[in-house]
Amino acid sequence: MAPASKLITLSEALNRYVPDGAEIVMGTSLETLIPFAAGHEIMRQRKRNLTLIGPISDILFDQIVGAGCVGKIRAAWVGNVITGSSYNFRRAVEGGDLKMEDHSNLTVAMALKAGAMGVPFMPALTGLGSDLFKTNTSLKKITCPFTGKTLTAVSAINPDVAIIHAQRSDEYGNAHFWGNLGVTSDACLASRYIIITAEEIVSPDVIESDPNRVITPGFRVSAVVHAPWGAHPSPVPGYYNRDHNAFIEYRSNSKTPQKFEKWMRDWVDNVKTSDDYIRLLGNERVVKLKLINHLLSEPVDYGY
Amino acid sequence: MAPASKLITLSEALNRYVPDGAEIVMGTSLETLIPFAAGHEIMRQRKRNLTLIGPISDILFDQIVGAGCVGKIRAAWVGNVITGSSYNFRRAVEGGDLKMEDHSNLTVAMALKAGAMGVPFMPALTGLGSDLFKTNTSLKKITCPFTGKTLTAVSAINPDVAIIHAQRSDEYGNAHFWGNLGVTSDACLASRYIIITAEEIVSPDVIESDPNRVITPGFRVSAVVHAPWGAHPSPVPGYYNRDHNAFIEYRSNSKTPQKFEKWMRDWVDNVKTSDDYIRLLGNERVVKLKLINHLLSEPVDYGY
Amino acid sequence: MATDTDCCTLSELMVVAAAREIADREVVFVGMRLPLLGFLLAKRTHAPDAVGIYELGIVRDSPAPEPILTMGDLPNLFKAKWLSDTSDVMGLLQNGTIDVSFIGGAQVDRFGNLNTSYIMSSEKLATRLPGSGGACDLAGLSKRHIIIMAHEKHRFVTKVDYITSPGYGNGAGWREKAGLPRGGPSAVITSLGIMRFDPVSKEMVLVSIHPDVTARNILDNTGWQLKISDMLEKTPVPTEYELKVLRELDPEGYWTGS
Amino acid sequence: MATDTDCCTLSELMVVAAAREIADREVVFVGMRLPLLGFLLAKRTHAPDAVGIYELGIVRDSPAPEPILTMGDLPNLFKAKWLSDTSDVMGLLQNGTIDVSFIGGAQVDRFGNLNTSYIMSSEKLATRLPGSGGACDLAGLSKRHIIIMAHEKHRFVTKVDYITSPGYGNGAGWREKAGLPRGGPSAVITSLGIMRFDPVSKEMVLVSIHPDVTARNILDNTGWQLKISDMLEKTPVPTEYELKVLRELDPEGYWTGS
Repeated sequence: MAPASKLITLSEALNRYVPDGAEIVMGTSLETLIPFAAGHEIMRQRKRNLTLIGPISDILFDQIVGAGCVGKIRAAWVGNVITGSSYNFRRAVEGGDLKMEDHSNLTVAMALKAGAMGVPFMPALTGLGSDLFKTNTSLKKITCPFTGKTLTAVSAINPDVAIIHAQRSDEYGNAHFWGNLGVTSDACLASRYIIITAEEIVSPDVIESDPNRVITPGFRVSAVVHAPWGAHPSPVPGYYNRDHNAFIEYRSNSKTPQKFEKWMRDWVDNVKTSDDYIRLLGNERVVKLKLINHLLSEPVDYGY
Repeated sequence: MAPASKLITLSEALNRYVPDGAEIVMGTSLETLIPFAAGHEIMRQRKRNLTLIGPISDILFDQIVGAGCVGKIRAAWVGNVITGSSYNFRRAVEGGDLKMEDHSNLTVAMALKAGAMGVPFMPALTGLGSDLFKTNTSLKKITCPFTGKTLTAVSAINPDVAIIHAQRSDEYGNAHFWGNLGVTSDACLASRYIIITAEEIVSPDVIESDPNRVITPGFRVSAVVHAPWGAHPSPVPGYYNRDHNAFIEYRSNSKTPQKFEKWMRDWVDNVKTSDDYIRLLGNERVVKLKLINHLLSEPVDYGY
Repeated sequence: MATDTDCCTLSELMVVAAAREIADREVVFVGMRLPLLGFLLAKRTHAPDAVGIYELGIVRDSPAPEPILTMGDLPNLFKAKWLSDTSDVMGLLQNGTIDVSFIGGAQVDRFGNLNTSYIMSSEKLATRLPGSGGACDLAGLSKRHIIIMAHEKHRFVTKVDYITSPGYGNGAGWREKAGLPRGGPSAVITSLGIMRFDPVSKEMVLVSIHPDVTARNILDNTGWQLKISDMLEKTPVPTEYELKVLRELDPEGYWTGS
Repeated sequence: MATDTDCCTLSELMVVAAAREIADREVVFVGMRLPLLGFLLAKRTHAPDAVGIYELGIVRDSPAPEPILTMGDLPNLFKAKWLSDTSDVMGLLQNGTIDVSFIGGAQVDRFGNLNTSYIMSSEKLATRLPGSGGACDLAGLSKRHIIIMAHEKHRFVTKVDYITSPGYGNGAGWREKAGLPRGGPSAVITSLGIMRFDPVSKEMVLVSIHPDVTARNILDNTGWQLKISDMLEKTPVPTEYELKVLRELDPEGYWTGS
């Protein structure tokens, strides 16, 4: 009675669960664990007319926009966390090629929580007095039935797919996720399909030794992909630090459409596997990003 | 710049943070980690006119009701999980001495989530078609501003105090909590004061080695109490199993007010400290309840 | 009246009937007491890949390693697939992920409405019961739910005193009008037989009679003129294997003893 | 125009001014870039017991063990007091637990409304900026917030093109009418000086001028007739100790270099 393995390749996972026009939530823990490898596969597959959802995305959304895959973004912030504005995104919005639904971090979190909880909206106090209401039709003002006060109602978001990069997963989709959690849990529960990309594939025993560390129930997960260094250049707690230089370099490599094209050829299209990517990074960079100061969690006992 | 310790005695904690008339949430992980020791101190201090809040309480609420401390209960279920109805509660409601606000587990969870999120209500699909609306004025029917459908609005609950039994805490209120989590996190964040009773007081190093395991931020905690066996007879993951016999015995020990009086004298009023309680339990029982089959969590690395 | 039969106790018969309501791979919101055993039995027999969800914040897809009396027992947490918040698992229920759930009842009416809160006697409160727990949530939000209870005339009433857990209200269309997104009771397993609901009128219909019980017994113990199916069956007795497993799950007969 | 002074860079001056807005024991919602450094500096100097909340889901009360460029850097997770969900920490913000927060801005108006979304030019979109992130939340829900930005005429406008993060709207009473539960900007720290808000009219008032800057410079770089306080001060330069700590926090001068 062994259940079926969900372990497939990145290419197969995105072929199967991300059709053109899909609504995808990714980058759910904000600055950490951003699924860059999966994002790059989306670019390689030349998906079209996607809707990207997330609180902030650091530079990943900018890259997918640059590849021409995106029709709409529902997010709080799109840019480069340490350098500011991002160029593909600016060009696309300013040129009228990209629809934007403007959120705040709290409204994205509430939209996904509504999706996860199976209710059509969540109330919030944020956004009042702002112009988000002008550029986001999924926000409405309502009157509280108990207090009579004005509230923001945030419409539920139920993405087609959540793409989550986790530290370790078994082949059935039970994945350990640690560090800051962002909106990851709600994003998974709100989505129809969940794709897990993981630094390591481990035995179910490892995962079962700590069920509180599991990010979403495995029976809800559709595909598991082994993707070492799959969140580079964002940091992965337990595995590697943030590669600041990659973010600084990307800024100049995306300044013009021509420069971006070259960057995409080198770092996306010419990369077929995790091994290719790690080779391209180079040993020196890889070694420099690895953890030096370790801090292991004190065990807890789940016995009886 | 060492912060002030919050470690005080159980008696002091309840004297300071639970005045007569207070609204208290407890039993937040439902069947596990129920703060019996704190509940018994409430009884010893002969608090009056309390409001008890929780999803289900197993027999703890029945005991506090029996001691005459309670004016109102806001809960989904009050009874004895393995034997059914509980007698003090029945007597009090049937005699008109106890007000009841009838919830479901989901409406309690949403009321506390609204409290935690700082919004006056949360929407839900539950309760519709039920008579909960007749015996719970904190539920109202509303129309969804996006879909036009009927929803249940659950009014926020912001208790005066959350009493949480945790496995281990440092003296500053940073506590590790594991197993099923129930409504514990939201109950803490919704409450004005938080009292942690813990099986063990540990050094901050232990807690800092695993910040994902912390149940609520320590700066929000008012008091920390060392209370070994403080959740008996409910189970504590990592420490001891459920004492089924205690629940079965309590059923007959609470059948009449006279029997309950005797039970309370023996198990509450004559017990002053954790040591008294453990002595009363007896070595044989204590040994039998301890974990035999251990399962330690696989460590994770929080380094850099 | 039904009693224990040659082969098994009445409780064993009911638990086995409950287990058979679960199909393999279904996602089951497991309640307390008899339903808990029914789920564990189904997992060990015909539904090995069923997933169990517990309102405490537990998801597991393997049986607990040791007999448990209630869902919060530590063996039920051991090697769970997910330990989380009540609101997370209630979200799974509310968003339509749960195929089937089980509810015990104190009072039920012809449309499967359940009361576990207040029993009235000439307009005055006679008995305060424990209340909903998760039952109201399960009855409203599962794709279907199954009621398990003792079959006695004072429990099977024309109209319940208080709707803790909605069934079909006053008949067809009522749930939709109330705003419930899905679901309704699909079976009532009692100490005498099994009832289902007419797909059009939503009224309870007797479909199966336990060993040594007659239709007359059941009508005498039901507070309204209970409809009887044209295809009335005998409730099949547990197989030897089912009984063997069940007795491993409840070795002391706490739940299923006579 | 202000430039780096003898003692320090302009960015260092701004970060030190930001740090001084934090009182000890306050709960601070820390933003990205300069405010992040300001918080870390305050912790290491006059506000050792301040608690930092980060929208990623981080609470910490000790400085990170190593310089960090952004809040998601792993040293900022190391020995954190709490690692949790964004909605949990946003709940702390929404329920009134946050004393002070910091926001960067691209365009601000006389009532402290901020735009980090759309810059228009003759009714057409000229520049798309990154958007709110958590800024709209912080501006709406902290007990007070502090704005940090470059002081240039095209950024200091009579009316912002888009309100990403509400200040005082069009003046007294506006926030209350909008339904905001509390808060408003308490200071604007720029590359030229420090502004606060008139307690009655809620209009921005110049209160402090950086070294080597004149009131004339500031008025010339402000798109409306900026009010000047009767008690106009000179912004105090950083102490040696503040500078020493700051240079440990940003050793390569990524944020605070000239």
